Amino acid sequence: MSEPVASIDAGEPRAVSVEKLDDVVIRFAGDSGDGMQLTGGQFTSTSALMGNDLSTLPDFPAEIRAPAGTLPGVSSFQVRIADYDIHTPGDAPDVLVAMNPAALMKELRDLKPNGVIIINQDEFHDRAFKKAGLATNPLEDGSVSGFRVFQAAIGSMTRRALEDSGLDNKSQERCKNMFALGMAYWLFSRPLDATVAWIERRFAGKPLLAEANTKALKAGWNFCEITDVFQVRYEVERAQLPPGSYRNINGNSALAIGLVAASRKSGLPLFLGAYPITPASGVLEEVAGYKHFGVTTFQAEDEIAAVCSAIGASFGGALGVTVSSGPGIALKMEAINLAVMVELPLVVCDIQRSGPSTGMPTKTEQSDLLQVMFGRNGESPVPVLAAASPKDCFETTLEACRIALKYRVPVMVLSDGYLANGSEPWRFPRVEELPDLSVEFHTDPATFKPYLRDPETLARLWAIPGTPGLEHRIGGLEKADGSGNISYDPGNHEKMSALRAAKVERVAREIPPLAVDGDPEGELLVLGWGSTAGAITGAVNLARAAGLKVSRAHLRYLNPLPQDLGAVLSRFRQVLLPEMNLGQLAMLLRARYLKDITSYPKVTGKPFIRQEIVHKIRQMLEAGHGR
Amino acid sequence: MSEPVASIDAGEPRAVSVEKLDDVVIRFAGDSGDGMQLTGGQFTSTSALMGNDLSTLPDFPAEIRAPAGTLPGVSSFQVRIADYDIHTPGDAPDVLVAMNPAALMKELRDLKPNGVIIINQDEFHDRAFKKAGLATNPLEDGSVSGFRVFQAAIGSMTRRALEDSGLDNKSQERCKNMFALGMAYWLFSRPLDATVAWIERRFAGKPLLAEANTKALKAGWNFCEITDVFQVRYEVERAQLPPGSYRNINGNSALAIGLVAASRKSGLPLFLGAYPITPASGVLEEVAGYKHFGVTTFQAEDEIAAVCSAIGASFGGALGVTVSSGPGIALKMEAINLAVMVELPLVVCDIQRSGPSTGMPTKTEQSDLLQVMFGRNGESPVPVLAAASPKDCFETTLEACRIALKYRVPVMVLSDGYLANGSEPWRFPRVEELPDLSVEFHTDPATFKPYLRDPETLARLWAIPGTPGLEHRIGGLEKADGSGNISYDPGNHEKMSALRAAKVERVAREIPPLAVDGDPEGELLVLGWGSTAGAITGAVNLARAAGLKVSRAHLRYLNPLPQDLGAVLSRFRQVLLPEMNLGQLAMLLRARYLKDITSYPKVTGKPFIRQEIVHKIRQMLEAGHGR
Amino acid sequence: MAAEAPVLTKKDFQSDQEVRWCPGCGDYAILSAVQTVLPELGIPKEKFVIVSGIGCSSRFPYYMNTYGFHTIHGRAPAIATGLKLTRPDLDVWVVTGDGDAMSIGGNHLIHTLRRNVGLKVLMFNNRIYGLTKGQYSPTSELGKRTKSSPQGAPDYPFNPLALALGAGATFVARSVDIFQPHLREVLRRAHQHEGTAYVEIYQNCNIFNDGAFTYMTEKDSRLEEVLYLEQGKPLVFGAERNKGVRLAGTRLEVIELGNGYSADDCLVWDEHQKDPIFAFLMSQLLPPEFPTPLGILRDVPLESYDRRVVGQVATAQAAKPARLEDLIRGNESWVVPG
Amino acid sequence: MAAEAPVLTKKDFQSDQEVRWCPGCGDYAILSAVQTVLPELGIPKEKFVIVSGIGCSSRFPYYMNTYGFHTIHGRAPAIATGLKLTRPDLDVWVVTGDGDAMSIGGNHLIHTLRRNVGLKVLMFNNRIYGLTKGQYSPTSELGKRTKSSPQGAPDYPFNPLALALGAGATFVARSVDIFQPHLREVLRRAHQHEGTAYVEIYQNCNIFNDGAFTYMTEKDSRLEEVLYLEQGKPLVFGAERNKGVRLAGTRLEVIELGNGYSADDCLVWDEHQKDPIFAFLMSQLLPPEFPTPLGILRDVPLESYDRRVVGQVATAQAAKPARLEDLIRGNESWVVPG
Ligand SMILES: Cc1ncc(C[n+]2csc(CCOP(=O)(O)OP(=O)(O)O)c2C)c(N)n1
Ligand SMILES: Cc1ncc(C[n+]2csc(CCOP(=O)(O)OP(=O)(O)O)c2C)c(N)n1
Ligand code: SF4
Ligand code: SF4
Ligand SMILES: [Mg+2]
Ligand SMILES: [Mg+2]
Repeated sequence: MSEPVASIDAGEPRAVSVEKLDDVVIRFAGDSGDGMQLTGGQFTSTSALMGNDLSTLPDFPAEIRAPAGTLPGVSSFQVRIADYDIHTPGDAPDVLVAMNPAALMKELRDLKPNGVIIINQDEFHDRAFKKAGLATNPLEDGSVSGFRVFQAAIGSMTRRALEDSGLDNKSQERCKNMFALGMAYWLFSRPLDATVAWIERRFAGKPLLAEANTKALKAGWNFCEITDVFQVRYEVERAQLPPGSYRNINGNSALAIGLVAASRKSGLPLFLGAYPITPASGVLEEVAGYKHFGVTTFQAEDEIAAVCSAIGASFGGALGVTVSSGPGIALKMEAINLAVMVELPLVVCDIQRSGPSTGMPTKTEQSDLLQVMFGRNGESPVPVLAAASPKDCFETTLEACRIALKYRVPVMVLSDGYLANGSEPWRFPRVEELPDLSVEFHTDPATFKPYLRDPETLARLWAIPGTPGLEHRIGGLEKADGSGNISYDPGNHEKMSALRAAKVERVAREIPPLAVDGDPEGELLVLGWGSTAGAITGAVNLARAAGLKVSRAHLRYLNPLPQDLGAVLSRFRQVLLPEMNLGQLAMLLRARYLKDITSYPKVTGKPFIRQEIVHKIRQMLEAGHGR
Repeated sequence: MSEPVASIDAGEPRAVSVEKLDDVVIRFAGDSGDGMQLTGGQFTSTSALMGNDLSTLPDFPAEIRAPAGTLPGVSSFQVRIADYDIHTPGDAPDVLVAMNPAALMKELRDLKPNGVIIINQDEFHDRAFKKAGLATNPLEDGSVSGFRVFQAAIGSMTRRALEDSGLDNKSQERCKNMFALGMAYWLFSRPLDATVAWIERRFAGKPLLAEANTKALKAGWNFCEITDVFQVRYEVERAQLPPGSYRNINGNSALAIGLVAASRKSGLPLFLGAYPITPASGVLEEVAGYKHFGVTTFQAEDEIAAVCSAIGASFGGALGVTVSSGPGIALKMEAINLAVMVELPLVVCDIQRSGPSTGMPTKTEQSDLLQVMFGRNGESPVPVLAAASPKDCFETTLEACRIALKYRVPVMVLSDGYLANGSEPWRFPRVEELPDLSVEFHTDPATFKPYLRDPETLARLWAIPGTPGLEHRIGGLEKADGSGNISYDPGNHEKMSALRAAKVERVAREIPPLAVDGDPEGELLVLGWGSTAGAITGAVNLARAAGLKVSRAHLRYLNPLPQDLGAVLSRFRQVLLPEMNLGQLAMLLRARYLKDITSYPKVTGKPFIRQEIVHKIRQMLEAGHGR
Repeated sequence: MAAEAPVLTKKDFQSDQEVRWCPGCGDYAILSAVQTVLPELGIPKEKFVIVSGIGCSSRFPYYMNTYGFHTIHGRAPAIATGLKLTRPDLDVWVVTGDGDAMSIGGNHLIHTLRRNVGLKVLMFNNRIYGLTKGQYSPTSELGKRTKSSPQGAPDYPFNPLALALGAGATFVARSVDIFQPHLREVLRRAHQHEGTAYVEIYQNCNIFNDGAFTYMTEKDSRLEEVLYLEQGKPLVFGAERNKGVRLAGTRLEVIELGNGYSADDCLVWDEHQKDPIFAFLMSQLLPPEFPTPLGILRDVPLESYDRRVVGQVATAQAAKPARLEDLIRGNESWVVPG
Repeated sequence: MAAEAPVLTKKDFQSDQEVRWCPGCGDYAILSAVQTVLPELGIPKEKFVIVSGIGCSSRFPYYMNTYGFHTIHGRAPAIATGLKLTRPDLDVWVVTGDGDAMSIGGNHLIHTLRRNVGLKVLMFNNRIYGLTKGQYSPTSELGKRTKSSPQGAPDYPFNPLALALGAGATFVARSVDIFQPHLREVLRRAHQHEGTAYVEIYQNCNIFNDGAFTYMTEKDSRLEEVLYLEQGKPLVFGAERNKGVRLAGTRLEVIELGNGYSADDCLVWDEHQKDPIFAFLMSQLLPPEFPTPLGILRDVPLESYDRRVVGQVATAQAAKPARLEDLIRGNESWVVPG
């Protein structure tokens, strides 16, 4: 072939030099068939093993395979690596790998000024421009001015490298993501071995494919080594993370493992009833692979059957769990209310996505808080916990299971699409460090009444079928306290309503005091919940670095709220509450504390970026000073 | 027979005298098979025709036919009649008609001191005491001391009166409620003719039964006339009600008729999709009888199908409506969210009952407010209206339909078991007085885009299938404003979320200023919503009569709230908000206005009684003065 | 013999709750039959669980002195499935009504049947919504006038047995509330079946749909109107046993025996036929043209869903050690030294 | 002739939206068949409405230049029912998948079928959940390994045709995405049916369940594996037309013609048999033992639900004047003079 395999548009040629970076954001973008999720995942794993701190943000199209080359078909994976403790996948990429014109055009707007673009030049031709809806070649029409563009014929070079691989053209072409990954590894001075090992695991039994992928990976690396396509090479040192054992983990995995851990630590078999839905399906799929832990998964006919089966399992003495996303959670509410009434443990995980209705299923949002708080008929209080980061899904889930088992209540766990798919290094605990969740079933007929309560937790006795002498009936009708008989007595209903509320309130006794990062009092507190934790932490750090005085706190417990939250809020003149909704937690806090919380809503389907919050902090501090 | 047919325990015999009452509360109580609902209903109709103001409170057992003679089997009907404008069925009965010992014992605790009890003495024997769970005869063990007890052998006298009726014993016995009604008519000086006419209508085609019932009614009346069982007879004059045409109506009927009226005034066919559930089934049953109005009713396979069918009907250009109660509403939420997204009119009526879960299905509560506000995934605002009294169900429903059609949104109507079954006189409007609800479907292809909006209401164009040239697609995915094409654009989602919220907020422009009854500012405002209106009005009137200074306001619009509500609240130092829940509206108002609303929660399955509220008013005023 | 289970009696299965159905309701008879059969099964009382939905029929668990769960409308099969999957040691019975099972709960019912979950499902068919006071149900006849269908129901009813067979039911039977010995025998047989046993029980609601089944329950018409299915016997019925059912091509026919026809011309009943064809044929015997078949329409052994699910867990457990530390650590981990 | 409707073409039914199924997906072929048939039906374009649920298949309406409603998962039949009851003038088609129709939407589907609502239901059966990326569906084979069933699906699948027949379907048919002439003919026939027309369309999901139907779609095996149902013709199949299907007692059998058997021994197909027995027999022809029947399994005329419901309204309107003032006034009213 006579076409150039690489051409360099980046100013004067220089010798390769090594530049040290403390923090860099890379986004891999291509067609959904291009394997960008795998590429990003491997870059992440390798960087994790190298000891960087990191954070990732995958972004899929809604379609399974949108027409190749189109804007809706673009799939991207952003990863930020740093030599220090970071909290978000980064506001804007420093480096964009764009496998086709659609990917370039879709992602370009996010790129930092003077950022690096690596282009698969094979895909930059008229047909591709048309598919991407472009009238002109973006490389020539000024679109990329202000960026540093590197072009390489990634596709054709891959095919050339695999000429003798025994694979057909299409399969050869499929390896081009490994070629691109090899280039990225060279550019960021990463070793290939972890990915080579992964390729071997993944294509075990398919030696041709394993070999081809490894070859493509190395070819990409060698191409950079040999051709001088880049004149600079970057290094990002390992981060100074607290000592311990680490792994990389995404939110859905952390949640899944949290469930298994809760089962182990409680001694109860885990039962997960679920119906597939984006972005929650991964939890079912992952737990289905953990059957060796004595776990039962049930792919139900719908979300109602899913939650009902979990309630049935709880009745029998298992740890009953269900997982879904917004529309599915809406369907489960009637049954969750049954669990409230019969006072059985149940854990309901809501991996939130952008709504209302079907909304934007692959996009993130935190807009189900009020739904899980209030979406049931009657007075129906339940504890609500939210995970702060991918790894925190583990601990939050474990804690939710603990509360459900101890207080015999359904507990809602809020995660979201951003946490579910995003990943970060996790300093994982040793099994011995995990809390003991063991429960006791009642067995003594002499002291048994179905609605006798533990005076401490107000939990009712849990007596499971099969226990001789404790035969009893429960159900959704109002129960007489103690006996559990059906009761229409007005006073009893008032009492039971109060008991159900008090039981949930009692959880607050166990909530640790709210940790305030920064001064414990002052002008401005930025308060967050759920997946905004990273962006808020990052933003507050940036603001402080810019000399602003601002404190920060994060809520895991949304119901009940920490006992000292009111006191904490009262110590700040202003409170800023960024949420990926239209102010749901702000409403709850305003009602509870009559404090004029400033809501900072965002509903774009995208997580907050730090600069947005920094900007708001600055505004509020200025307004505060102007007072 | 030698047994006495009536014996009088009421002190010294006196000649019959007529006493004028301005206000009296009568409760008919008996076994569920005893026909007490009919008896009460007839007493009500007759009193209404006599021009009394009145208010009723039926109370059924949860079982269809609980075992005869037991406490859970007691069915009662309370009616209050007055010669002035009243607002509740009364706090405590003055007169109790008890057809058996269970009825006596269940209702006795509510009776006013020195109240009148009329006993069916045939049922006071050992077997009956046992069924009612009594160890002794309540007439002899001191239970009824402090009351004025009148005994009559109602059952045996009825049978004797019907000896020649040609009916079997059982059917004769069944007429004893008419005998009791006859006695009540005598005691309260009511004419028999309306009930005689009603009997004739009801038993048209069954002349034996018609005759027997009439005979029993007259026998009861004659018995009092002849035997001097009562020495006093009461009269309650007609009330000074505003001039106009009146009828008696319960909440479910008013709601049903409101729907038909909305259909007529909008020119759209009414489609009601529903699945039976207490206490909402009556609406479906009643509307099913109105097919001559071109109304379609659809008894769906479940609540989800019910609301979905209504959405389908709306899509086709009908007035789509669904009705249910708490558990059923929970099931509808996912579909209501679809209507939010596709911006089609829909009316959802929630006839609330006591929850959570199955709860106490035959008891009342207002605890679905937060469910209808927030029980959907994502940001999903909908207008919420609540009816204040049985008759107000008409106007509130009509208004809900108006808003749904004008703004193209699902609108929630809150009623409850108390309103559904309770009745009061209604000064009904003339058809010409009803608002015009007509809508225009879009027909012009040149100016059509599915999500083009009316700049005033923000409603999108409504173009119905069958219109040439306007073929288009809608659905639950996020839509680009204007074109209605699927859009994952972050800015568009933010814009559409804001638009959906703004559309609902715009309704506030049409809400009349909040009417404050009493001083427009001061120490204490009692604020209410929904069916507490009567009790609050009555309580405030009582409090004022006792010299207390207190104002009152009532909310029909719960979302959006009246534009001047914040200003009104700010004019009072204290605000008391009685609700049949644990403070749901109070929470919303506290969050919105940061005002320390005092919530007065009640969850007993029973409506407020005036004295409870008066007591609270007194407390708050005293605390206020002590400040 | 100290370990031997105590002999149980009907009384052991009666709870202390007052039975609150209407006097005369067919539910009483069914309760009595269940309370009679359960003690005979040789199973400790605490191993029984009755799960129900909502409806008059669904009040059933309160009256049984076993474990019981009165759940929400239509969802009993789903709740029972979760229970049975985690507690296959329990004997789980689902009690439901025609509305509960086939209106709101239709989806869970058909999925339970196709999966063949080891549950005994007793569907009390009174062809009406009892608890909500008399609206028509999915088994009410076309044109039935009820509160919600003043002009007559516009819906064709389900054929509950055909629906179950179409969904893949492996055990399908029908009996009648007041046919006590027959009902008891059907219950025993249901209990013996490993997978889902679906039993339709005709039940008289004397308040809202009185006499729905008198055409076949009255003493004098009973023998003419009922076809008792007896394994291996020809399909013969009638007080004089002078009528039979045969298959002519792909059509069913009633034939008069004696007029050139004999019992040999009748179909010979086989409840164990592997495919559901014969059972489906029986489900199509509808009055007034045909007698109403009672008994076991289908009883085909098939591994239950719970056994398969539990088996998968056991296989996984045997194949792989379950070390929580390994799961937490994952495939790739690294150590940051202290 | 000015009033005559303009002649419609396939193009008229193509919307301006880019089709976003995976390249090679069977949905393209079905879209093409529908876009070909609809213009032939002599109905103005604006009278067509396509209602779908959620799934890859349910994206269908976006690509049709008719009225369309992409609703929520499983609920399309319920939404379409409301539409059809109020707008019987419209030609309403429901497009759904095996998960949408038979998992979450199973209840609405069976109730639509029993009521016989005048809807055309096209169920794209790819035996997988496509949109959520490859979990097993209620039509996936027992033991199928998918993301959510790493040890193989423990569920027995539904037989979609048997389920529909059990629910009382009056029109049941099956075709295949790539058998275009056959599919088009089935669509035409579905359209002619007054009540619910239920059409199962085998559809290849080349991403998550590629080749699910190749056993019968491949050119060389097609004739051996497919039994085309032809009205009035014996059930004969095979490249040499040397095999047939007969009923032996209550059991189906494949017979080799020529070996003592002829076409006369085969069942003669009758899609119009009033009871669903013959259709149910066909639904039991399952591979590998039997050929897969394609075509119309049942087509029995029965008044549609919408016609009955609309008829009741008309009857009521004819019987009684509808004066709103009378309704508001009720039976008993009185006047308080001014
Ligand atoms: C979600 C929900 N919808 C509706 C109801 C009201 N409801 C209770 S029982 C019932 C029908 C009962 O009919 P069936 O199952 O036939 O039982 P039966 O009373 O006839 O025994 C209905 C509609 C409810 N309790 N919950
Ligand atoms: C209430 C709800 N639950 C779950 C989902 C997720 N979901 C979308 S499509 C689908 C299954 C699709 O399968 P099928 O109907 O067979 O369609 P296909 O994609 O195969 O054409 C699921 C589970 C959803 N959107 N809504
Ligand atoms: S209403 Fe009918 S089914 Fe219900 S308890 Fe009474 S008789 Fe039985
Ligand atoms: S995932 Fe399967 S069904 Fe969905 S579009 Fe792709 S090939 Fe078609
Ligand atoms: Mg029933
Ligand atoms: Mg599918």
